Amino acid sequence: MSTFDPRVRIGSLTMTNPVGVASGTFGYGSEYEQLIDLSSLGALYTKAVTLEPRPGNNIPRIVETPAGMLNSIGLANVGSRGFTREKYPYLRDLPCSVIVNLAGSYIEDYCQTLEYLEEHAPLAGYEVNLSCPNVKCGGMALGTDPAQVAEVTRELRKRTKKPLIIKLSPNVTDITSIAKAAEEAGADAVSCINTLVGMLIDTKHKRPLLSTGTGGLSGPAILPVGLAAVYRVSQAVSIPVIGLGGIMEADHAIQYLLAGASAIQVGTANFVDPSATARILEGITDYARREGLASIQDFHQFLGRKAQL
Amino acid sequence: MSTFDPRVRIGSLTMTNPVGVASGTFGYGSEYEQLIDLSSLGALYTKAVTLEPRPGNNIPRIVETPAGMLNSIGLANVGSRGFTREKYPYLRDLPCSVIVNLAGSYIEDYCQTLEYLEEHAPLAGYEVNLSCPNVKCGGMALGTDPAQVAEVTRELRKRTKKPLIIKLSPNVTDITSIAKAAEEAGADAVSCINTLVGMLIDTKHKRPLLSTGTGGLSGPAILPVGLAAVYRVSQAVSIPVIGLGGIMEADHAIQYLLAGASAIQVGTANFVDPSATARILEGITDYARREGLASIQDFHQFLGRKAQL
Amino acid sequence: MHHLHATVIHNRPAARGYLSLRFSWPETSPVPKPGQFLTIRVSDSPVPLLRRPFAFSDTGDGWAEILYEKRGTATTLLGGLQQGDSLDLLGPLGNSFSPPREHRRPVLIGGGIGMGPVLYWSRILAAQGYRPLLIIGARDKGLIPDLDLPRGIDFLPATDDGSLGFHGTVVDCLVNYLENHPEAEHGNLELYSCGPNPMMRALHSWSRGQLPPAPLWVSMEQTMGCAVGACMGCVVKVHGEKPFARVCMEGPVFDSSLIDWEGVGHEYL
Amino acid sequence: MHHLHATVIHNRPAARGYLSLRFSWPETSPVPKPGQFLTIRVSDSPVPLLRRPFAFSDTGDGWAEILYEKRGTATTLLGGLQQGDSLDLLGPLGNSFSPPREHRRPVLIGGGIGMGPVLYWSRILAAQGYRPLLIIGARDKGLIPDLDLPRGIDFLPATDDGSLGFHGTVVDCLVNYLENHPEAEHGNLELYSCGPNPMMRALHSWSRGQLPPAPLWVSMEQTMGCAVGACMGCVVKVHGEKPFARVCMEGPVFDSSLIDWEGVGHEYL
Ligand SMILES: Cc1cc2nc3c(=O)[nH]c(=O)nc-3n(C[C@H](O)[C@H](O)[C@H](O)COP(=O)(O)OP(=O)(O)OC[C@H]3O[C@@H](n4cnc5c(N)ncnc54)[C@H](O)[C@@H]3O)c2cc1C
Ligand SMILES: Cc1cc2nc3c(=O)[nH]c(=O)nc-3n(C[C@H](O)[C@H](O)[C@H](O)COP(=O)(O)OP(=O)(O)OC[C@H]3O[C@@H](n4cnc5c(N)ncnc54)[C@H](O)[C@@H]3O)c2cc1C
Ligand SMILES: Cc1cc2nc3c(=O)[nH]c(=O)nc-3n(C[C@H](O)[C@H](O)[C@H](O)COP(=O)(O)O)c2cc1C
Ligand SMILES: Cc1cc2nc3c(=O)[nH]c(=O)nc-3n(C[C@H](O)[C@H](O)[C@H](O)COP(=O)(O)O)c2cc1C
Ligand code: FES
Ligand code: FES
Repeated sequence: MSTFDPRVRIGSLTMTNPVGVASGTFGYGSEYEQLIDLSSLGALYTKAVTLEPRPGNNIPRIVETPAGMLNSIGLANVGSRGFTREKYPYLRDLPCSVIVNLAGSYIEDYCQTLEYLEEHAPLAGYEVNLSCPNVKCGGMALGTDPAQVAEVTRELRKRTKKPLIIKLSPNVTDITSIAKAAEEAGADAVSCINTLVGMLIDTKHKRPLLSTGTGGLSGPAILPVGLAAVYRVSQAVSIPVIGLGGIMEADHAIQYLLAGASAIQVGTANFVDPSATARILEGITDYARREGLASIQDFHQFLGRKAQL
Repeated sequence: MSTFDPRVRIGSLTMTNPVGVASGTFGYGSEYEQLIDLSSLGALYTKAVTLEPRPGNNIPRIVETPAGMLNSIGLANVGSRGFTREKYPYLRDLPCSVIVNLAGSYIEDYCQTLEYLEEHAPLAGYEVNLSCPNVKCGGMALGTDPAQVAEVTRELRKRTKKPLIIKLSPNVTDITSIAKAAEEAGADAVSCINTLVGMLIDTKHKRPLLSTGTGGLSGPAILPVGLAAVYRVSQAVSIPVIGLGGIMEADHAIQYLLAGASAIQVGTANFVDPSATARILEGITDYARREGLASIQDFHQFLGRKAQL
Repeated sequence: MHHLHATVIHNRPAARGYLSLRFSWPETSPVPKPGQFLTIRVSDSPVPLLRRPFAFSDTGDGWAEILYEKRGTATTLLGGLQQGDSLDLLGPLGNSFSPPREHRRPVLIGGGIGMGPVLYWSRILAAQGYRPLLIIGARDKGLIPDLDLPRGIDFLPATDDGSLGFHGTVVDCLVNYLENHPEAEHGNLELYSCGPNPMMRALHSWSRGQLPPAPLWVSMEQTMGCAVGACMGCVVKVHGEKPFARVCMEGPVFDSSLIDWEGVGHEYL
Repeated sequence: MHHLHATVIHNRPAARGYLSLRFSWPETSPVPKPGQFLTIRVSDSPVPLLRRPFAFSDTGDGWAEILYEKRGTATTLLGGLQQGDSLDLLGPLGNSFSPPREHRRPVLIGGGIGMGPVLYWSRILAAQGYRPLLIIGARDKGLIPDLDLPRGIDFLPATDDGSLGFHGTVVDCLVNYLENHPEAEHGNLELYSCGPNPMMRALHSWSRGQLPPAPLWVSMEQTMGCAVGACMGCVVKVHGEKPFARVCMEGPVFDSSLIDWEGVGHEYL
């Protein structure tokens, strides 16, 4: 059994290990403090923070699908000031890297939110959610156009030296063009994937099962879609790729690392098994030792990841 | 219990009922003749036919995913001449509508294949697969660009009066723009969705589980994605929409009809349960009678399908 | 809140379509309070994926119990569990019923699978010396379990077809009771309810129409993602400065006047 | 080929990790031939999704049997079946072993889960008056079932660790047998094999090196979609004008010289 260094560098930040928890599935950490050891997380990505508070979408907001779930939470959050007041004091003291997930409708929103948080609630870095399929205005279009992705990235880059991670939507024709736009505009990493657009219909009541009609599909059903995205993006950019989508088991996470990811996020699986992250980290570590992989980079030699800088 | 007319009109063709079998999952019919009553099918969509024979991709070509499967068959088929010689005599005499699924790499291929079949192997209509994710050259780009979709549709429209169905890929940013392009260029219907790009990795051997790396994801896992696509497309075009993706049960098919589809196709479910089509047709009929829906159009009143011509 | 693996003690029919599942509950875990719930991961397979929430219907020495209805995939799988099988549980979750104020008389009204928590609450209240009135509504008598209730509970079944107890809805049953028991004045009651939204809504409307209106506590349901307050999935519409409240955190028990009954909509119950 | 619902007659351990599943097989369905297979839908759930293929290992009056290994999701679920349970089957599928030509002596070589079809074939051959030589290879003796073979079969187990029978591979076992039985000349044999690809490939290479080479039939495996020839999913690389042949239609039994052994690759066996 060889030794394995699980650390991951994203921009100026070193995460203690590659296993993070995905935005929107882990609240602001406190919700899970009784269930898992938060210091074992490589990173905690908060629920999206928007400039102003948002109530979120109407109910119902969740429905199960074959091996997955649809959600239309709709960025329900307390807003940047509420975040600073209510969530920041707790998050600041957490023994793991905390990345704030930013959302908004216009580029301006993102900039203002980031500026506000840089000043009032500085944490380890930012993940920029340009791709939430559950918000009508702006959000969707933003993340699907390379030029706009480049612009928002450039603007945010001007405003922070902290790790800036652009979160990619799978609901695009060519995810690699978006990833490249983010890289060229100065992103430190990209994360993919966000949820797929999906829908289910209640045939009894003849209406969608989500109040918003369509929603975001997550969970094991999308594992192959996330892997294909990470594989392609990893061959297109040389900044780190953070992989997610459907990870339930260590084997899934290892697939992402082999596909080119430098770190992974566990989303829906937190709902199903709150101890998923611990299990997954242990599985990755065992695998690396067994296979003689000394670092996360070593996972990338098999499937031709574009060389990292 | 009211009466229900299950017939569906696509262009000049009347299908006896809305339940068809999806291209690539039902061969050329003969493979299933011992298992189901082919006269009970609304339509049989053949495996893709290309101008020249194609061997298909290397093995392995199939792998199971959570509630789905990936395939990279790669348009393996006997070509237009082989089709005419070996498959046509059987298909011609079948007691159900037979739609030939056309594939190729360039617009020219599609035109030549259609011309050849119009002359030598005339069947009920054509479904144009512009969107197979398993063919490297051309195919992918073709189906993702509205201008090219319009062009291929226009060219094929010139060459046939038979129903022309454009099959849409879900791997695009805006499926409605593709559907509209097809409609404006003269398509009689669109069918959606084809498979999603997906991948799985064999962590033991550190390589993709499909020879081609990525492949096409089908099965229940993609049900919500297909439904969202059909719902959106149905609100964008007024030609009939044929829905597919993950249909295993009558309830799934009914969801598609409510979402705006005029007919549906059963794909992967044929592998799982060869009698799925019969079960599904029965379920649709029972539902229509119970709910007092007299025709397929009646399914469209609840979720705001764009009015049909 | 603990994530634990319990062992099935029994899993047996309680009424038509209802089963009672009793399982070990460790001393080291907090004792579940009436109104609280747990979530169960019913299988290791990705289908069904999400944990399913169930309210506690009773607890005892080293055990706890839920009463559930076979409805879909997960509850059908639950129905197959046998003594000795292992159960993946998360709980106790959510808030709980609070004792009646000012020595009001507790009136507990349950319908369908909402029976569990009010049964549990009636036992606890009886043990604390209250004399709860317990009304359980159902379509017919086959849907009302044989309840081995302790003394001190006034139990009134109400069936839609009159096959057991009062012939009519739970609201009519309560009205009828009050008419026949003039001493039990509305102003002296505290109402607790769990059941289908339409039932609780009817109870709320009726209760608001009384003078003075008695406090009514309702235990709400909503499809859940995390059940620990993280996902914002399980909300119900409420009056007040925030438009939504989470069933898993602020609930499941709410003051009925907080609930926006127009916005409850979703008739999954 | 029928789609039918059979009933489990027994499902019991046959060796370490192997089980034998016997089920009803209707008179009205074609009698499965050695080499043929069926597919089973192991659950109604979407996970596992695809039907799983298994070769017949025996048949009898109103029943048929498979021998299987618990490998993953589907086979683990199969392991839970009990007498009286219902089975969703599709079969018999594929081609079958053909009798030896020119009175050649049949030599049957099985390894791992490839045992099933050669066992069945050996019984049929013995019943037809042949004297098959049956070689079963395994890592150790725990992996070789107790075979209740009829008379007329020369059975040679071969284990990697020598814990039962010949100490070595099935090829070495065969070579050794031929050395000790000069009357059994290579030119007078017809070989049939089912097992891991590397084993069959080694057998093929060895056999091609003999003069004259004996015919070798191999039963191939490949992940299947439809199992009825429709999806083109289950192909193997072959020599000849078409580059691929379907295991479910042109196979599973192939003339080993038709197989492109370089292209078999995939080590899932
Ligand atoms: C706080 C709370 C307490 C509950 N207590 C009980 C109880 O004591 N006994 C009992 O029988 N049931 C209870 N339920 C409801 C129970 O969770 C559902 O019956 C169960 O999840 C259905 O799962 P299924 O797979 O069998 O059905 P499904 O096939 O998933 O669905 C059947 C119906 O149940 C609803 N449902 C599905 N998932 C959920 C979910 N996660 N949360 C709520 N509803 C859902 C669906 O909308 C659907 O109409 C409670 C729910 C909540 C939120
Ligand atoms: C013609 C044929 C005959 C077979 N006969 C037998 C038999 O007699 N006894 C027996 O134990 N097994 C037999 N197999 C293999 C058997 O189908 C697999 O072991 C089974 O599908 C594994 O399912 P699982 O869900 O338990 O494993 P999984 O978790 O799906 O996978 C375990 C392994 O089995 C392989 N596998 C998965 N699905 C298939 C599939 N559809 N076809 C082939 N391999 C697959 C995978 O590559 C993987 O390495 C046969 C396969 C074929 C093609
Ligand atoms: C309930 C829920 C809420 C989510 N909210 C957010 C969010 O606020 N911001 C964001 O970037 N992604 C959000 N996501 C997407 C997840 O972070 C993740 O990208 C997606 O769920 C895929 O991963 P999974 O399959 O592991 O869940 C949310 C997902 C779920 C299920
Ligand atoms: C094995 C396989 C082969 C396929 N081949 C074709 C094809 O040749 N042409 C085509 O248009 N679609 C093809 N498809 C896509 C299906 O027709 C269908 O669009 C897709 O599988 C989604 O439906 P499903 O989830 O019901 O299977 C194929 C699908 C599978 C699984
Ligand atoms: S279920 Fe996630 S917040 Fe309540
Ligand atoms: S499994 Fe479909 S062709 Fe063989």
